[in-house]
Amino acid sequence: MPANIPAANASAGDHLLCLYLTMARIRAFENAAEEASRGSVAAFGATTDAAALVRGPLHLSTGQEAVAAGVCANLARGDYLTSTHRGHGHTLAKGADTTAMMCELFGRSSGTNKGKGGSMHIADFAVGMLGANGVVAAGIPIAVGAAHSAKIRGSDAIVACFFGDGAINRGPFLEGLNWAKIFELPLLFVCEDNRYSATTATDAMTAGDGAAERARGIGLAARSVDGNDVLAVDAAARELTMRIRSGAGPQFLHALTYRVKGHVSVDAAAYRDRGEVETALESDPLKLARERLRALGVAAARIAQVDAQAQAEIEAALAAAGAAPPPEPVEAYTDVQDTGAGQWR
Amino acid sequence: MPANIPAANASAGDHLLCLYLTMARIRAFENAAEEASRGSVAAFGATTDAAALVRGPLHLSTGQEAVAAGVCANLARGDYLTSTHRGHGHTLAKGADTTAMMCELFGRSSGTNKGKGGSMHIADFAVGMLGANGVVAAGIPIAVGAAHSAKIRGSDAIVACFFGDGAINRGPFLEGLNWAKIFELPLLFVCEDNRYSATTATDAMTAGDGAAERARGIGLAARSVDGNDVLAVDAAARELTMRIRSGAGPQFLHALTYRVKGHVSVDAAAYRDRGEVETALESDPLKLARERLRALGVAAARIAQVDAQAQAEIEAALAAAGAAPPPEPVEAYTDVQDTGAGQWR
Amino acid sequence: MALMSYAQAACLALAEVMRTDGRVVALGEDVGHGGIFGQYRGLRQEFGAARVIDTPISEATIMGAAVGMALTGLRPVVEMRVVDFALCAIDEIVNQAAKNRYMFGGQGRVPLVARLPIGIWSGSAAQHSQSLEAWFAHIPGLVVVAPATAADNYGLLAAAIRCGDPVIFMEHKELWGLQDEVLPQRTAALGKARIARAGSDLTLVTWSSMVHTALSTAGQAMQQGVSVEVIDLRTIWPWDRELVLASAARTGRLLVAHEAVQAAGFGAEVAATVAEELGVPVRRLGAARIPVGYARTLENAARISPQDLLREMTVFVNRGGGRRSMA
Amino acid sequence: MALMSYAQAACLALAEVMRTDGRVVALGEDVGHGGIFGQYRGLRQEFGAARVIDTPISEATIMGAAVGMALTGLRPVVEMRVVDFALCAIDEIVNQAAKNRYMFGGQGRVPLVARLPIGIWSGSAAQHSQSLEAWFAHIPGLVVVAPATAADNYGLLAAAIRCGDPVIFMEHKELWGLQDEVLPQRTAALGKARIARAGSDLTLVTWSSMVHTALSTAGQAMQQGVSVEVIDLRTIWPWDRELVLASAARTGRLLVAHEAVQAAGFGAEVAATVAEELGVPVRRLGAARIPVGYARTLENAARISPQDLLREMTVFVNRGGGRRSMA
Ligand SMILES: Cc1ncc(C[n+]2csc(CCOP(=O)(O)OP(=O)(O)O)c2C)c(N)n1
Ligand SMILES: Cc1ncc(C[n+]2csc(CCOP(=O)(O)OP(=O)(O)O)c2C)c(N)n1
Ligand SMILES: [Mg+2]
Ligand SMILES: [Mg+2]
Repeated sequence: MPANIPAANASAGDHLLCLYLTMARIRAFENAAEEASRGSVAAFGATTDAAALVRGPLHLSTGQEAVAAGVCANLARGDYLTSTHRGHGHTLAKGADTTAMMCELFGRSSGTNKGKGGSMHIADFAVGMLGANGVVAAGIPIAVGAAHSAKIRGSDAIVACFFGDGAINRGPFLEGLNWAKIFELPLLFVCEDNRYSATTATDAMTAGDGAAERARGIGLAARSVDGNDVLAVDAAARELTMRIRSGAGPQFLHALTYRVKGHVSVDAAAYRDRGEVETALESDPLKLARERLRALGVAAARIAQVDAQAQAEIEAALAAAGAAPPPEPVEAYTDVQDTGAGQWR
Repeated sequence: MPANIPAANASAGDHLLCLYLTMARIRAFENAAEEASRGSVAAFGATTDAAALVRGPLHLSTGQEAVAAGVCANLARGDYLTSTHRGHGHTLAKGADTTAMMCELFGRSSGTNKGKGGSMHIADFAVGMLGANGVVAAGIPIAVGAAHSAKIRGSDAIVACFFGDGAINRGPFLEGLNWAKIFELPLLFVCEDNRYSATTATDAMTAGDGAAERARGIGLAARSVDGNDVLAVDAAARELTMRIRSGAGPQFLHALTYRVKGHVSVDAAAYRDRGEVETALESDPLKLARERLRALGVAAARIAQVDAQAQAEIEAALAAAGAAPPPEPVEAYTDVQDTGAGQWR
Repeated sequence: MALMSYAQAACLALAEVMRTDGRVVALGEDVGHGGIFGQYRGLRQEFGAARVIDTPISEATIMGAAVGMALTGLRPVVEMRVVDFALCAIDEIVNQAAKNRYMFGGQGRVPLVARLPIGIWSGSAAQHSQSLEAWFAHIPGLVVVAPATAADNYGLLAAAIRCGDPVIFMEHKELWGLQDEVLPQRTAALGKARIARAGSDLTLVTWSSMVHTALSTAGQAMQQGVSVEVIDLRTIWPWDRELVLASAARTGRLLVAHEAVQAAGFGAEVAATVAEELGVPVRRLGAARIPVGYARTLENAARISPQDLLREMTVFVNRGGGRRSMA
Repeated sequence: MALMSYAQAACLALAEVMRTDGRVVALGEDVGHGGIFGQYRGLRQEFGAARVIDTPISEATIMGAAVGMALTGLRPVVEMRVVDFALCAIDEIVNQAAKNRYMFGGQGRVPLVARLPIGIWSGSAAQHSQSLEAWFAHIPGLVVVAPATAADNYGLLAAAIRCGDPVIFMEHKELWGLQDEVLPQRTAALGKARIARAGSDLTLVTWSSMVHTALSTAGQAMQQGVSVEVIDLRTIWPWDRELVLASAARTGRLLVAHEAVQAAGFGAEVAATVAEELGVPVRRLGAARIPVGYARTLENAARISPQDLLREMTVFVNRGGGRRSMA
């Protein structure tokens, strides 16, 4: 499916509706994935159920959809993106196929990764989505390399690099920003700040005034934005990507949002105040967008239609994934390496 | 030998003379080590001479002595220090024994490290000097841990952590500063900026306004100082260590100096302009200090006496090291680990 | 004697040591809330935030800071969650923790325990499933432990904290819930293996989660007339050569099985040693040299199944240790 | 045919590939000034700063960026100076470069060459002297190469750059100045060992710098009536099992010698395989499990001397492969 890039001449309502569809699709996708993952993994005291269709740790971006939608609306198909363990939203927003993604989560050979990656490694290189990553901050140097490569090859592709608020305390954050700046690479850093790193409130673990200030300390221009307001994210990303495309070098976007769910699907997040979550839900990005759409005069029925379209896509994806066959065991030995691959013990 | 900590009630001249002795000792020590290391290592096109008394890469801090002397004059024996591959100066300034250090460089069992470490791993735990390090920036997390430990143990020791301008581009720099700040540790970070990282002019590799600005971006208070002016370093370090001792948390000092010699003793530094070096030599820290001493009314003879004292110490160290026996081969198997140590192949 | 889980046994060991030794602290991501597997549950409440330290996501500095703590009078227990993330702290483990005592001529010591859980954790794919014990066995200065039971997780963790040198402590991610009887105050000795089942036809050396597969499979082999002696190695370095050599000399055959990739795995060390010392037939069974895939079929291809193990044991004994194909 | 040094041979290979393949770039610290061992000499002048890239001291990002470059159409050659510093980039090698192709189901490939020089470099002590080839052999997705001669450094480096998957290319730090005849345009094949000297009593498998010790020692052994076949493995993974097994089957004895620590070294893999497949007597000679010390006496204790090797060969052949003590 094509990424939802609003047409340049779209009305304000159509523009937002286009972004809203991306968010609705992510929300529906993750709700379905969560449902299919019950009992998927042992952690946080949960026990596993071998029957779970979606296996392993499942990190949901519920409540953070506006960041993915707003940023990716400003990326062309040929642009690149690197992501985190919480990457469904980025992948969908970059235009990956919903069915192929659901097949991947179900561990099918028709999945984006042929069943080899699952949620934590979701990727669709065909749309420039170079991969989720199970290692915090590990996508940063890869994004730097992709941007350096574009520069060397004289390509006009730019790169968007998503990471969490917890990732700014790992070394590659410093190294990657420094590198991007000295080589003036076409790279948009996006800190998707959902205020938590697993069970830990990130604030207490972070010295200084946060991601944007830290980026400035390394010489990058940085902007902060309300990450639940998809139009604000979109506008900021538009400005920053335009700067990058005009050769201004790397830019930094700090998007403040909130992790509505637990760290992984089995995490009840008992370590935080329920009230905090309820307050956060009041600024749910889909809810905000719907209010804005109504204010822009978009009919409730058109919004409902978009919701239904997203839901239908996911139902179709679920059906296809449920019916698709798992990889043959022999596929475990492919794509390891050409020289000296696989089978040898 | 005791560290040269000027007495609180010393006259300005005596105070500076005390710092000058430390610098003279470092200079004399490194000159002697360089002499003894001719042919020590193959790199930069040099071939080795198996007869070299000091083996392996030798990193000299010639021209940077004021940083070590000025900072360490504000450390008590019980305070800790971590260093870099270029650590002779820090170790001497912290009060390590010159003879034991020279023995170490000569690979004798009477060396500070029993001949196991050599120049790159010079250390004297007895005076709180927790080690030079062959890995750039690796001393930073260790210093952080030592400071965290002091805090946990309720000790009043503080820690000084030296690193180069090149090290601020490695991940541990970010991680360590962040950690020190969130736990408000008693830790003085000292960036000893000699403008080079091996053959590379660091400036071109460093985004932003440099070490101090970067530290501020992570929430630390930071000061810059002329690293060739030992009184300026001493004054800055006094202020910062006093703050640390009063519980103000980690502080950052950026000392600007110049690497007069090549990266290692065999490096002729052909990659840089000879004129640059000559200009730098005009602000040699020992030369500056001598001028200041004269201006403070200290007699030339007293200065010469200090120079002679330093030189005599080094001569004695050289003689002792030359005469000391090398470790027995069996010592290769000691201090590996207690459980499952050594000999087993 | 109490029935408890592998995770609870670790908590108990740590709590007991922390009660009697004020130098012991625990640090890592999310330890304050009990650890995501419950392996630190209750410790923050008992010992406070100064000793059960939540850290930023800074693996290199977690490990490096632990070295600095250990050098200056503390005994840190470091949590890395999975060995895969410890790859972000390898310099600190290998170049700093392991070499410090030696490099500085014994001036300092680094009594730290680094918990680096290993193993396939269902559906977690390539970056959360590795077993890298062979790496650490190769590094002078490190002790390497891989407990298979709750009792050993209790006893060996307590011993590791008291060791005085850096210990790489490798729990298995799929054993956290495993329950068995733990005898408090009984610390196990580092470096001592355990004959988990006696037998006469074949010595099977294994460790960690594979011990359980080995025990159940050995029962089935017995029904086929093959008597297998199962040795739970428990400590990978120093490994209990005496016990293994004595057993292999008795049975005349050695099989080493482990979940880790077979190529350059620790099984090669055991097999090579037995071949060198005794000249008896040896075989290894480890994982294919492939990353762990996500889909169940792929993940299973990266596992050693009970059937694989049973076949290997019976064929080995029946054929008398001859060649096998290079499949 | 030209006489050149091991370092020059690498320069030549890289220059030739860069001339014909615009996708090839080199990056690392100090490569712009020719590399501190001269292994990049002249390349900046010929190919410019955009393709011979000086980087900050950021090992993790050097390696990670190379992964991103490789995924998007370049073929990076990464300089790490010594394998010891590559420990600051292990996540990027093991979790990213090695697993990328597999984890993402073959969507991308990572054609990079990581130069990680190994070996004792006189007087450089514990943190600049390691030989860690066994680590990388254990990781699915990696090819591991360790050339012993200038000719092979030329031929294998060219082959590694063309490989298409990540190659860990381990030059030896004490071989930079070694000179031999290089035949331009002759790329060596990855995975193929070389019989460096034919013999009939004993197969000696080795690689990297130890090949030279083996060859000179084999000459001495011959004078004592022991005929040694020396195999230079050249590629550690995939290693040339066929050649080694055929030789060991012929000579009836296998000795593996390497500079790396013996415990869990790659020699264990070779010895275990030969023991499994052939049942012939095997032995290993690797370094003691100690860090490399600085003083010459200590450093020598961490080396395999020609005398050690000669003794091992002659005792092995004369005693017929029996036990040895566990000294
Ligand atoms: C290097 C590393 N350390 C630890 C982990 C375990 N881990 C997975 S996600 C996570 C929290 C990450 O927080 P943040 O970067 O804010 O991303 P978020 O989960 O909030 O999206 C942690 C600690 C990991 N995957 N990688
Ligand atoms: C992690 C790591 N990378 C590379 C090196 C090789 N190296 C040794 S010193 C050095 C330059 C360090 O520059 P700087 O931090 O400014 O210290 P200086 O040498 O100027 O004192 C380099 C690159 C190393 N020792 N460790
Ligand atoms: Mg977060
Ligand atoms: Mg410098």
